[in-house]
Amino acid sequence: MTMETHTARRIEIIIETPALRTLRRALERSGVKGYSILPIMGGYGRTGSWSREGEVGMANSMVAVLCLVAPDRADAVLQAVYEVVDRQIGVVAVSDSQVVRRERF
Amino acid sequence: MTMETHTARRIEIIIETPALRTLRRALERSGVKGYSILPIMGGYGRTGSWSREGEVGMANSMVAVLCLVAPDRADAVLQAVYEVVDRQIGVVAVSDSQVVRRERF
Amino acid sequence: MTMETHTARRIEIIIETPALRTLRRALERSGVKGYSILPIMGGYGRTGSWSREGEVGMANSMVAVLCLVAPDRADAVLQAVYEVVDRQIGVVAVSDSQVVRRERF
Amino acid sequence: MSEALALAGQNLLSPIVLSFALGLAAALARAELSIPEAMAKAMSIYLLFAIGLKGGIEVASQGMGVQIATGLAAGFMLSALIPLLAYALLRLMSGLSRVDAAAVAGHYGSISIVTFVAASSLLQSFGIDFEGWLVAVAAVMEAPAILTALWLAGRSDRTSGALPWREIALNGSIVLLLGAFLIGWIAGADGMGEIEGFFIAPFKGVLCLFLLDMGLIAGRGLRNSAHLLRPGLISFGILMPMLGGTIGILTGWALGLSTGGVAILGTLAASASYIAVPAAMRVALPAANPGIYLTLALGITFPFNLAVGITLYLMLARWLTGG
Amino acid sequence: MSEALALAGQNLLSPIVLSFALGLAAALARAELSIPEAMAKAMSIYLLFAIGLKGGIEVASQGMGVQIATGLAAGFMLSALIPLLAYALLRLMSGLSRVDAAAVAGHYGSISIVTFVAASSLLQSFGIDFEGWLVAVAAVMEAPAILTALWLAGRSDRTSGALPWREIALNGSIVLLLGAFLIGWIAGADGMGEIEGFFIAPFKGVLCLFLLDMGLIAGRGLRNSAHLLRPGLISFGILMPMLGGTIGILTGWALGLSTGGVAILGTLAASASYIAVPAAMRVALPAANPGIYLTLALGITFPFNLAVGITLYLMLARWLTGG
Amino acid sequence: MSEALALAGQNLLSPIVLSFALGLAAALARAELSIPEAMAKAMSIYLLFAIGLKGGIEVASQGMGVQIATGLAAGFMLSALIPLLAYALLRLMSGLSRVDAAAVAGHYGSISIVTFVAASSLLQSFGIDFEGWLVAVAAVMEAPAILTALWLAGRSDRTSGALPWREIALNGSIVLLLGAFLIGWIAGADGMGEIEGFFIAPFKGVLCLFLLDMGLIAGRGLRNSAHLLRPGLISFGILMPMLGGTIGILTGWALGLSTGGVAILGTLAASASYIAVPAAMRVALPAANPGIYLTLALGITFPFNLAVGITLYLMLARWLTGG
Ligand SMILES: Nc1ncnc2c1ncn2[C@@H]1O[C@H](COP(=O)(O)O)[C@@H](O)[C@H]1O
Ligand SMILES: Nc1ncnc2c1ncn2[C@@H]1O[C@H](COP(=O)(O)O)[C@@H](O)[C@H]1O
Ligand SMILES: Nc1ncnc2c1ncn2[C@@H]1O[C@H](COP(=O)(O)O)[C@@H](O)[C@H]1O
Ligand code: NA
Ligand code: NA
Ligand code: NA
Repeated sequence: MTMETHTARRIEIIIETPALRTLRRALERSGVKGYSILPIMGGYGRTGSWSREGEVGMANSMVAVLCLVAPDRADAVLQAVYEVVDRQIGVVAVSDSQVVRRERF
Repeated sequence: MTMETHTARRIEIIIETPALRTLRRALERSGVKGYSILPIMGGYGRTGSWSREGEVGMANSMVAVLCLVAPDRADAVLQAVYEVVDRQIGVVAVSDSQVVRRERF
Repeated sequence: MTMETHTARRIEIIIETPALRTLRRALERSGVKGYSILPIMGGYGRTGSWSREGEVGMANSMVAVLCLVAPDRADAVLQAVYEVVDRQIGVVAVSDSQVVRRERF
Repeated sequence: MSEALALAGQNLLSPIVLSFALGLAAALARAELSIPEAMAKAMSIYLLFAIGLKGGIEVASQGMGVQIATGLAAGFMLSALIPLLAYALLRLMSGLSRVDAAAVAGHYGSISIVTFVAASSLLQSFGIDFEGWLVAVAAVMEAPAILTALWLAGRSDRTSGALPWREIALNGSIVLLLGAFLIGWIAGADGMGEIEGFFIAPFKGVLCLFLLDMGLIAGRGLRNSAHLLRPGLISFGILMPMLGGTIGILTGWALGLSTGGVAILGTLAASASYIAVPAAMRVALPAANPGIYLTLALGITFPFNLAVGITLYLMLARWLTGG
Repeated sequence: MSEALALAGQNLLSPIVLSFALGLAAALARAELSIPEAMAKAMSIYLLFAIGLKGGIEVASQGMGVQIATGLAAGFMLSALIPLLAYALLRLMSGLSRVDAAAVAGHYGSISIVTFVAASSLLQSFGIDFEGWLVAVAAVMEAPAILTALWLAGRSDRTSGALPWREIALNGSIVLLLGAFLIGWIAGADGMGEIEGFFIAPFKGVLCLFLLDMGLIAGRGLRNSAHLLRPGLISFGILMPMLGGTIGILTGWALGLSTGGVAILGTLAASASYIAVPAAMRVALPAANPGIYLTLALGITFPFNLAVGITLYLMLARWLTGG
Repeated sequence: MSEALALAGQNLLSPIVLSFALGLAAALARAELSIPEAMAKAMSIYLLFAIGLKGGIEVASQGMGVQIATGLAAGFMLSALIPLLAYALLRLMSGLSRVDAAAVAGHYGSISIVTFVAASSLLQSFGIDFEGWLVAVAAVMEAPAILTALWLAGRSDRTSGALPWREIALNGSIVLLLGAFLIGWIAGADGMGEIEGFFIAPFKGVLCLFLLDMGLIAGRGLRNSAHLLRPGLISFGILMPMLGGTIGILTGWALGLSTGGVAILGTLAASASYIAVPAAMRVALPAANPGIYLTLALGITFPFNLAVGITLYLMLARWLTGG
C-alpha cells in the first residue's frame, strides 16, 4: 500500500500561553481543519530565559501550535496567525511537508 | 569542525495515545533506528477540541511521534506507519532534513 | 496584511537532559537569538526504549531543542551544536523554513 | 420514605457531590479552571491504592468468606452479559449504528472505580460495612465487557490482531486494585497502622478534589459533544444504570452478601467505565465515535449515579436484605 | 514594642518563612532545584480550595454578618482605586513608561492569594479569628484592578476586543475560592468533619512546600530581571504595600471588622497579584514588560509582605481595634 | 537468631517492601501501570524535605553532639574512597571496561536517599533513634564519589570543562536535605508542631507509593537491560553493598554513634545513587553505558538493600554496639 501524498504547509507557531485562546479562535475562524498544541518547557530569547518549572500561572510560559494546512488555504490561515502574533512575542515558521488523505487539511 | 550532512526523511505522526503501542511495534518492525515521542497538550480537529488537562485515562489524548529515517529505509517505514494510522484518526507529515552521523538513521 | 517572509534554518536537537545545560551555553555563546525546549515523553533507539514516566532523576530523559536561526548565523550555531552533541547520544536535524520579522533570528 | 429522602438530601449536599457540581458548573460556564493531568492521575492512583488496601485489610480481619469464588464468577458474568442488555436497549431506544451501540454497551458492562469509591464513602458515613473482597470483584469486572462489545460489533479478524490484550488484562486500575488488596491482606491491620495517616484520614478530601476534576471533564465533554446525545440516548444513560444496578443488587442478594455488599455490587453493575474501556475502544473499534461513549458514561450516567443512583441502590439493598 | 518584636521574630523564624527563604537562596545560588509545574499547580489548587472551605464553614457557624455587602463593595473599590494611587506613585518615583506603570499598578490593586493564606496562617497561630466571608472579598478583589490598569494605559478599542473578559471573571482562583466557600457554607461544620483530615491537618505543611516553590520562582525572576529594577522601583515595591495595607486596614476598621478581619483586609490591599493579572497583561498590554511587573510583585513585594508586612498590618490592626 | 529472622520477616512483609515488590512485578509483567513523572518528583521532594526536617528537629532537641565534625569528615571519606574498592572489585569480578567500571564505582560511593528513608522508617518501627545530623552526613556523601569516579576513568582535561560542578554541589537533593535540616533545627520542635500533620503522619504512606514507583522503574530497567548484567556484575551488586555497609558500620562504631546511627551510616555506605550520579555520568562520562550503572544500582542493589541489606546492617550494628 503506497498512499498518494500531497503537499501541505506545516505552520509552527510559538506563542505565550495567555494569548493561546486568541490564536485558537483566529485559527478556527480562518478555516483550518485541525491543529495540535505542544508544551514548551522553557526557552531563551531577547527577553531572557524562562522555564515552566514551578510556575503556577501561565504568564511565563509558551506553547507551540502545529498546524498542517492545504496550500490553497495556507495564505488565509497565515494572515490570521500574523494578525495575532504581531501583537505578541511569538515566532512563526512555515515549511512544506507531504501528507496523505488530502481532505483532512 | 564542519560535519558532513546527509538527507534524512523527517516523519511526524500525530496519533491517539491508545494506538501508540501498535504504532511503536510497527515502527520497530519496519526497521527504524530510533524515534521520539512528544506530548501534545490539546488540539482541534473534525471531532472537536480536546485537552489533556484533568484527564485520568488516555482515550482523549494524542501524542506526536518524530522519526528521522534514512531515505532508503523511508518507504518501508512509511508503509508500516500508514497501515496503522489508516485505521486511526492520526495525521502523518513527511519532510526532508539534514542530519549528521548517517549510520544512526 | 501579507508579511514579508525570510528563510531561516530550523535546527532541531534531541539530547539527554543532563547535557542540556552544556548545549544551552553553547547555543547562547554561538549567537542564536532564541530557542525553545520541548519535552520528550519517551523513545526508542540503539540503546533500547526509555520513558519519562515515574522517573525522579533526569539521567533517563531526553529533550528536544528547537532553534530558528538566520542562514548567515546558522553555520556558527551548528558547529557549536555539533561540538556538544558529538560527545552525547543526541540527534540533530536541520531544515529550511520561512519566518517573518527577520531581525528576530 | 422520609428517611429515604433525608438520605438522598444528605448525599446531595455532601462535599463530595457538591465538588462534582462545582466542576460541572465551572466547565459549563467555560471558567478558566483546570486540574493538571499529573494531579488527576496522582489522585486516581491514590484512590485506587487506598480502596484496594482497605479491602485487603478487611479481608485480613473478617476472612474471605465462602462467597468469594462465586462472587468473582458473578462479577465476571455481570460484566460479560450486561452489554448484551445494553446493546439491545440501545438498538431499540437510540438510532446508534451497530459499532457505536456495541462500544457504548461495553462501557456499561465494565465499571467505574470512582463510582465504587463514592458508594463506599457513602456507606461508611452511614456506618455500613461491606465485604472487603468486593474490591477484587471490581477488578474482575473491568475487562470482560470489552470482549462482549467486540463480539457485538462483529469485528473482523484482521484488526483484532491489534487489540492489546495484555494491556487490557493488566491495565493500571486492575493491577493497583488487586496489588493493594494483596498488600492490605498480607500486612493486615497491624502492618497498616503506620500508613493510615496517608491512606485513611485524607481519603475523603482527595475524593472531593478528584470529583471536582471529574466534574470539569464531564462538563467539557458535555459542551463538546452534547449535540451527539439525542433524547433516546440520554434516557438510556439514566435507565441503563438503574437496570444494571437492579441486576447487580439481585445478584448480590442471591449470593447472600451483606446489605453494604449488595449495594456495592449494584453500584458496580450500574456504573459505566470511563478509563479502561474508552482506551480499548479507540484501538479495537476506531470507527465508534468517542464523543458518544465518553459523554454518555461521564456526562450522564456518572452524575446520575453519584447524585441519585447510589442512594437508590443502597435503599433497594436495605429493603431486600432487611439491613 | 518588645511584644511586637517578638511577634516579628516568631514570624521570621516560622517554617513557612524559612521555606520561602530556602527557595530564594537556592534560586539565587543557581542550585539545581525545581518543583514540577504540576506539583506547584496542585498545591495552589489545594490551598485555594482549603481556604475557601474554611471561610464557608466559618460563615455557616457565625452567620454572614451584616457587613458582607459593604465588605464586598469595599473590596471592589479598593481593587479598582488602588491602581490609581500606584500609578501616580510610579510616575513620580520610577521612570516607567505609561504602559509599564499601568500594568504594574494593576498588579497592586489585585491580590495575591498566597499572601492571604500566609496571613491567615499567622493569625491562626496567634489564635486570632477573622470573618469567614473575607474569602469572598478576596475573590472580588482579583479582577477590578485590571480594568483600571487598561483605562490608565489608554488602550485602543481595536486591541481590547482581544481581552478575555470571561477568562478574567471566571479565572481559576476566583472559581475555586468562591466554589469552595459555597461548599463549606452549604455542608457546614458537620459535613466537613470527614474531610478535615485532608484540608486542615496538612494545610501548613503544604504551605511550606508551596512557599519553597514561590522562593524558587521569585529568585529566578530576580536573577533574570534584577537589572530592570531601578532603586525607585524597588522603593515602590516596599512603599506601595505599606500604603495599600494602611488603606485596607482603615477600610476594614471603618467597616467594623474584627481585629483579624482588619489585618486580613489590610493584607489583601497590600498584596500584589502574580497569577491572574500578569496573564491578563500579557494579552491586554503586550507592550508592557513582564520582567518588570512580575519581578516587582513576586521578587520584592511578596517577600516584603511575607517577612515584615503581614506582621505590621496585624500590629496596626490590633492598635486600631484595641484587639 | 530467631529474633533476627522475625525481624527480617517483618521487614519483608511490611507494606513498604510489598509496595516495591508490586511495582517490580507489574513492570516485569509489562502491566500498563505508570506513575506520572511529576507525581514521582513530588513524592521525592516531599520525602527529602520531611527527612531533613526530622533530622533538624532532633538536633534542636538533642544538640549536635561532638561527633558531628568527624561524622561529616567520615562521610566525605567514605564517599570518596568506597569507589576505589568498588572499582578494584569490578575489574576483578566483571569484564567491565575502565570507563564503565569507574562510572559504576561512583554510584556505590554516593548514596540513595530512599534507602536511607526506608532504613529510618524501619528503625522507627522498632523504636530505635538515630543522630539527627546524619541527614547532613547523607548530603555530604552525595558528591565526592563523582570526583573519584572521574579520576578513575582518567578523564581528559578537555571534556572536564563541561562538568557541571555547581549543579553537582548544589543538586536538588543536597539543597533540600540541608535546607530542610536547617529549617527543622531553627524552628525546633515547637515551630514544627503545626506542620506535623503533613510531614509526619502521612510519611510512610507516601513512602509506599514512592516505592511502588521505584519498583516500576527498577523493573523497567531490568527488562530493558538485564542482558547487560553478566553474573559477575550481579554478584558485585549484592556483594558491594555488604562490603560498603560493613565499612560504614565499622566507621559509625568507631565514631561512637548510637545503634541506630551505626545502622544508618552502614546503610548510607551500602546504598548506591540512582539520581545524582547517573545524571553527572551522562555528561562527564558519556562513553559509560547507562544501562549498566542504572540497572545495577536500581535493579539489583536497591532491592537487595530494601529486602535484606538494611535488616542485616541493623543486626550487625546491634551486635557491635550491644544496643
Ligand atoms: N529563534 C527562536 N527559535 C526558537 N524559539 C524562539 C526563538 N526566539 C524566541 N523563541 C521562543 O520565544 C520565547 C520568547 O522570545 P523573546 O521574545 O525573544 O524573548 C523564547 O524564550 C523562546 O521560547
Ligand atoms: N491539520 C492538522 N494539523 C495538526 N494537527 C491536527 C490536524 N488535524 C488533526 N490534528 C490533530 O488530531 C486531532 C484529531 O483530529 P480529528 O480527527 O480531525 O478531530 C486534533 O484534535 C489535533 O490534535
Ligand atoms: N532516528 C531518530 N529519530 C528520532 N529520535 C531518535 C532517533 N534516534 C534516536 N532518537 C532519540 O534519541 C534517543 C537515544 O537514542 P539512541 O542513542 O540511539 O538509543 C532515543 O530513545 C530517541 O528518543
Ligand atoms: Na457496569
Ligand atoms: Na492589592
Ligand atoms: Na554508598
